[in-house]
Amino acid sequence: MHNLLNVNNLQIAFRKRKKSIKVVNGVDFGISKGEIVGIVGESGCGKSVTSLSIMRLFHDTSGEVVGGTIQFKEKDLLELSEREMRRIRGKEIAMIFQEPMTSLNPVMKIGKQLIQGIMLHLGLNREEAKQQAVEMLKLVGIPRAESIMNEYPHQLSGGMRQRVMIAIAMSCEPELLIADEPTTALDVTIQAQILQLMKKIQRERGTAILLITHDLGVVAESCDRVVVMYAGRVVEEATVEELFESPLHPYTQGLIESVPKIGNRKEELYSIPGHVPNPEAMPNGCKFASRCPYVMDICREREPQLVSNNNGRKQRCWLHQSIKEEERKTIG
Amino acid sequence: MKKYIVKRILGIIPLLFVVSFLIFLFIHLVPGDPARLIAGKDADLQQINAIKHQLHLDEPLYKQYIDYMNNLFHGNLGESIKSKVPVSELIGERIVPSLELSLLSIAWAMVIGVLIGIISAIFKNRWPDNIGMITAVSGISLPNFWLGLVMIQIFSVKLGLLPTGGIETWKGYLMPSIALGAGIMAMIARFTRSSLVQTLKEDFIRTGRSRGYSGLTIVFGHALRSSLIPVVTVAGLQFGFLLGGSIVVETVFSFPGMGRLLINSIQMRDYPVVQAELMLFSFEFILVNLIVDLLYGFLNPKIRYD
Amino acid sequence: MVDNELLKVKGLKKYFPISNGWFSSKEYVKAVDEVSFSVKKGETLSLVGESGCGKSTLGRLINGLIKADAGDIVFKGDNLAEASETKWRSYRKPMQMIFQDPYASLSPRMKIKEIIAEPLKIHDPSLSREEREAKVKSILEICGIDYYHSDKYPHEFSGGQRQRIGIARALILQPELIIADEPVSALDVSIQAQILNLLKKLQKDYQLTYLFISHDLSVVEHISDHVAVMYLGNIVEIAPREAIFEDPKHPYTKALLSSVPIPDPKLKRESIILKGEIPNAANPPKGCKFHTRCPLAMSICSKEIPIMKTVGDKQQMVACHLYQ
Amino acid sequence: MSETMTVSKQQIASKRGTLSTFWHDFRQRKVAFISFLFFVLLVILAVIGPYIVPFNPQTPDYNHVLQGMSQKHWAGTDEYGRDVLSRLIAGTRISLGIGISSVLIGAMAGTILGLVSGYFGKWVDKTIMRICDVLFAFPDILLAIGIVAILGPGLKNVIFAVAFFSVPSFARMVRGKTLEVKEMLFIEAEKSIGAKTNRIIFRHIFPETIPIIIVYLTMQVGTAILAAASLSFLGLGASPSSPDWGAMLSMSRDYIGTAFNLVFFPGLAIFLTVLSLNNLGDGLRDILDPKIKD
Repeated sequence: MHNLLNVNNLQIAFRKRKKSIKVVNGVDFGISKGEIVGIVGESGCGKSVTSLSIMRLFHDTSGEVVGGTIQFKEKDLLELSEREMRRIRGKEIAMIFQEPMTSLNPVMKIGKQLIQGIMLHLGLNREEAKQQAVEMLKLVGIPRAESIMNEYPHQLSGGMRQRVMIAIAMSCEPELLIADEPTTALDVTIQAQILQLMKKIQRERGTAILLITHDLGVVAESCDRVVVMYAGRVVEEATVEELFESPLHPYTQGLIESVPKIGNRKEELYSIPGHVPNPEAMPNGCKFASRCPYVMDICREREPQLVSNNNGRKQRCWLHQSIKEEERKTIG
Repeated sequence: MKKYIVKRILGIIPLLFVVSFLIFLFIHLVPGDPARLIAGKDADLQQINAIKHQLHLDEPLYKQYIDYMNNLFHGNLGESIKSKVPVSELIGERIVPSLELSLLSIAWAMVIGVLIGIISAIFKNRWPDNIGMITAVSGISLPNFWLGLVMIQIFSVKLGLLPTGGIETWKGYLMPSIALGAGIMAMIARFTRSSLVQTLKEDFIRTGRSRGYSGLTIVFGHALRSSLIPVVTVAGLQFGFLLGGSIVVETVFSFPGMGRLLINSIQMRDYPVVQAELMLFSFEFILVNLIVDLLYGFLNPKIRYD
Repeated sequence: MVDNELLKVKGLKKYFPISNGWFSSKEYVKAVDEVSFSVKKGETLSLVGESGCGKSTLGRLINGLIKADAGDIVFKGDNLAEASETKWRSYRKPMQMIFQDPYASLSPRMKIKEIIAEPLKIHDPSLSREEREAKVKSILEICGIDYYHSDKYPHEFSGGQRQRIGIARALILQPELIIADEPVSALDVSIQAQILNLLKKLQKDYQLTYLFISHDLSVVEHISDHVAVMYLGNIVEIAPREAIFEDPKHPYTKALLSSVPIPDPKLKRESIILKGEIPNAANPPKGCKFHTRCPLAMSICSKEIPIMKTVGDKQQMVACHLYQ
Repeated sequence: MSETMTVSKQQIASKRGTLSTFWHDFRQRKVAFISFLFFVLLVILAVIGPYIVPFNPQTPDYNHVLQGMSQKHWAGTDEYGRDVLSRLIAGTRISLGIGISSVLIGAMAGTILGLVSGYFGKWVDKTIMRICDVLFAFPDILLAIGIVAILGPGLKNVIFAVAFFSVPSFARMVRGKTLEVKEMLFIEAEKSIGAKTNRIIFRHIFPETIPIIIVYLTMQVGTAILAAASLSFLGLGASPSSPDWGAMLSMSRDYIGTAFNLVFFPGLAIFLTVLSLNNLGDGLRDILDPKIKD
C-alpha cells in the first residue's frame, strides 16, 4: 500500500454503437508522497484514460469506470459525489495536459485564470490570490510575472504556456500532480527545461507526480518508479533502475530494445513484430502473446495475473510465474 | 486594434462605391427604354422625352453617374415619378417605423435565441435540447408571411386582441416583430448551441474541470464568452435576412415601412424610389456588418491585442 | 561536379512575407537562409533541428513544392532552381517524398492500389494495366504489405502499415533520391523501429539516397551518414555522423544532444539546459542567431554573423565564432 | 506478416462498405429518415401529381366557390371553386422545380468558382471573393427582388434570381473547404509525385468537397423554396393564377377572415417541405461532416 494513491483493478469501458468496449482492464499501481511515478506505454494502451479516470474527467466522452477502486488517502474517489470530487480537483490533485496551445482559455487573461482557482480552493481574497498567483508564476520560472498576468495565452510561446499550466496546477499546492504527456508537444531544449522544472517542484514542494508518457527517455530521466502498460493492462512495475537494467516482461524488453539510443548505435534495431490487438476483439490469454518471442501454449489460453515478486517488482507474464502459484492465489 | 479598425473602415469604402455603381446602373439594366416603360403604353414621344429629361437619361452615362453621386452625398435621392414627392421625404416618413421594427425584432430574437441555445447545449441530447431544437428548425422552416397570416387569423380575427395592421399603438408592432424575428431567433439558437457544444469540448474546458470548477462556472465563466464571439458574426449576417424579411412582413401587416414602399414602387415602376431604397438597404447591411466586424475584433483578444 | 554527388544545394534562400497591412513595411520570415550542402549517392544526410528551424521548408524547396527565392538546387548535374513547372514535374520521378503523417498523406477516397499506381499513371502512362498491377504487387510486397490488402482504403490500416504504403508509393518509380520528412515521428516506438529498419534495408538494396528530416536525434544517429544541424534557417554545423555525436563543436549541437532524454537511468549526465526559448523567426537576433541562448556567447557573437569553417580533421564544418 | 493480416481482417469485419455504413447510420436518425421519406413522396407527387389529382386544378367551378373542408374537397375550394388539395398537389412540381433547379444552377457555378478561387489563390481568389463580397452586400431576398424588378416577374426570372443569390454562398463554402483540403498532406504528396493541377483539383480536392456540397444543397433548396414563395407572395413570382404555393397564399390574403383554409394549407405545404429539407440536411451533415456535428 502506498500512502497517497492506490489504484486497484481499474476497469474502464467506452460505449460504441451500443457495445461496451473495455479499454482498460486490470490496472493496479500506487503512488507514495513526494514520489515521481511514470506510466509508460504506446498509443491506445489506456494510460491517458487511466489518468483522466483518477480525476473523473470523462464528462463528455462515453467513457466510464466499470470496476475497481481509486483510493486517494482515505477516500475512494469513485465513491465521492461530484461536489466532493470538485473539492479535490485542483486542490489536492491537479493535472497538466499535452496540448499547451489549447489548454488555456483563449479569451481570459492569464492572471484571471490563475486567481479564479486560488480564490475557489484557498478562500483567499482577490489581493491575496493575486500575490499567490504572481508567486506561482515566479516559481515556474516565468520572467516578468506581473505583466504576464495581464496577457492572453496567444501572446505566449508553447513552452511558456506549459509553464503557466504548471503554475495553475501548482497554485493550490496539490499533493499529487498528474502530468499527461506534458512535453510531447514541445521541442527538446524546451522539454529539458520543463522536465527540470517538474523535478524542482517535486524536490522543493514534495509534490508527488504521476507522469504519463510514451517516451522511455523521459521516464528514465525523471521517474523513481515505472508502470508499463500494454493493451489496457499493467504488465510490469519496477523502480526505474531495475526496469531498464533487467526488464522482466517481454513487451518491456522489446520496447526498450526498439528505441534507438544515442551513443549506442546498431546496424539494425530490434523491432516488435505485428500490432497491438484491437480492443473490440481482444484475444484470450495474454494480450501480448501474438507478438511475444517467448510465447508458450499457456499464454494463448489464460491471461496471467499481475503478480508481486518478493523484491516488490510486479509482472504479468507466465515466464515469471507458475500456474500453481496463480491458482493458489485465486483459491486463497 | 487601431490598425484593425482602420483596415475594416477603409475596407468598406470600395465596396460602397461598387455597390452604389451597380445600383446606379440598375435603371439602365431594365430591358427596353425605361422612360417608355415608366410612361406607359399610351404615352406620346413628348411625354417620354420629358421623363427622359427628368431622369437625366438624355445625358452621357459618366455625367449621369457624377450627378447621381453628387446628389447622393447631398442627401438628394431624386423625386418619385408617380407622386412627384422627393424620395428622401417618402423614405423619411417610413425609415423610423422600419428601424424600430428591425431593432425590436433582432433584440428579442437574439435574447431568446441565445437563451435557447445555451439551454440546449447544457442539456445536450436530453428533452430540453430536443424541444429547443425542434422549435429552432421549425422557426427556420416557417415562411414568415404565413406565420403573419396565421397570427392575424388567431389574434385579430378570432380573439380580436391585436390590430391586423397599422402602428397607431405599440400593439401594431407585436405581430410583425414576431413574424420577422422567428427565423432569426431560430438561427441564433442553433448556432449558439453548436458553438457552445464545440467550446465545451475544448481542452481548456477540461483544464477548468480539472481545477474543480462547477458546471455553471464552466459554462458561464469560461465557455460562453468564446462561443458567443462567432454568434455575433452570425447575428450580423441575419440582419440581411431581417431586411429582406421586412419587405414581406410589412406587406402582410400593411406596416408603413420601407419594405412596403419598395414593393409598391416596384409594382408602380417608380424607379427612382426603387433605386434609392435598394441603396439604403444595402448600405444599412454593409454598415451593420462593419459594426459586427468591429465588435468581433473587440471581443476577440487575438485581434484586440495584436 | 564532385564524384557521385547526387544533390548539391548552394546559397538556398526562402523568405516568407508576413503581410502586415498596407501601412507597415513588409516583413519576412527567413525560413531558409543561405543554406548549402551536398549529398552523395547512396548516402543519408539528416537535417535536424527544432520547430521553426526551416528543415521542412528546405525539404519542400528541394522537391520544388515551393519555389526558392535564391540559390541553386543541382540534382544529377542539372540546376533546378530556375526550372519551369514542367521540368520540375519530370524531375519528380527520380526524386520522391515520404511524409510525416501517414494518416494525412494518403488520399482517403482511393484504394491503396490506386494510390500506389498513381505515380505510374502520371509518369508512365504507356504502361498496360497488367504491367501496372504487377509493379504495384511487387512493390507492396517489398514494403511488407500483402497484395491481398490492395483493395482496401487507407483508413483500414494502422499507422505503421500506412507509412509502408507511403514508402511503396515513393519507391514505385525507382527514384534515386528520397526526401523523408519526419517519417517516423507520428509512430509508436515499436512501429518506428520496423519502419527505420525497412528504410535502411531499402537503401542497401536499391542504392537509395536519403535526405532525412527529423527532430529526433536518436533516430538521426541511427540512420544517417552525415548530419546537418539547423537553427532558425541556418545550418550551424554539418559533419559526418560520428563527428556530430562523439565530438560536437557548435554549442547548439552540444546543447541539443544533451537535452535528449536517454533511456538509461544509470547515465546521470550533467545536461546543458538552454535558457529561454527559440526566438521569433520573423525577428531573429542579429549576428549569430543563437547568441541569445548560447552559454558561451562572446561580444562578437551579437555583431557578426559567423561563417562556415572546417574544424578538425573529420570534414566537420561549423558556423561559430569560437572556431574562427 | 501474418499478424498484420489478422488485425486487418478484424478491421474489415467491423467496417463494412462506406455506402452501407452510410445507409445504416442514416436509418438510425429517425427524424432525418422520416424527412427523407417525406421528400421522396413530394418528388413522386411532383412527377405524377397532375395525373392523380381528384379535380382539375385550373378549371373554375363557380357553383362551388369558397367551400370549407368537406369529404369531397378535403382542403376546401378557392374563390373560383377550384379544389385546393388538387392545386396543392399540382403546385408541388412548381415549388420543387424552382427550388431544385435554381439551387443546382447556383451550386454548379458556385462550386466551380469556389474550387478555382481556393486552389489558385492570389489575384484569382481576390477577384472572385471581391465579387462575392459585393453580392453579399445585398441581402438575399433584396437581391432577388432587385433582379426581378429589372427582368420583370415570372417563373424563369425567379429561378435566375434565386440561383444568382446562392452562387456566392456556395462559392465561399467550397472555397473554404478547398483551402482546407489544399493544405492537407495528401495533396502535397500528389504534387510531390508530379500530378498536374487539374488532376489535383478534380480528382483529389473536388471529392472532398462533395459531402458539404450535398448537405448545403439540401438546406439551400429549402431556402430557395421559401424565397421563391416570398417573391410569389409579393406578386413578383409565379403568375397569380398558377397553382404555385406562394401565389396561392398571396391570393388568399383577401379571404383571411372568411376562408382560412385558403391561407392555411398552402403555407403548411411550404412549411412541411422546407422543414423536411432542413431536417434531412441536418441528418446528412451529422453523418457526412461529423466535424460540425452537434
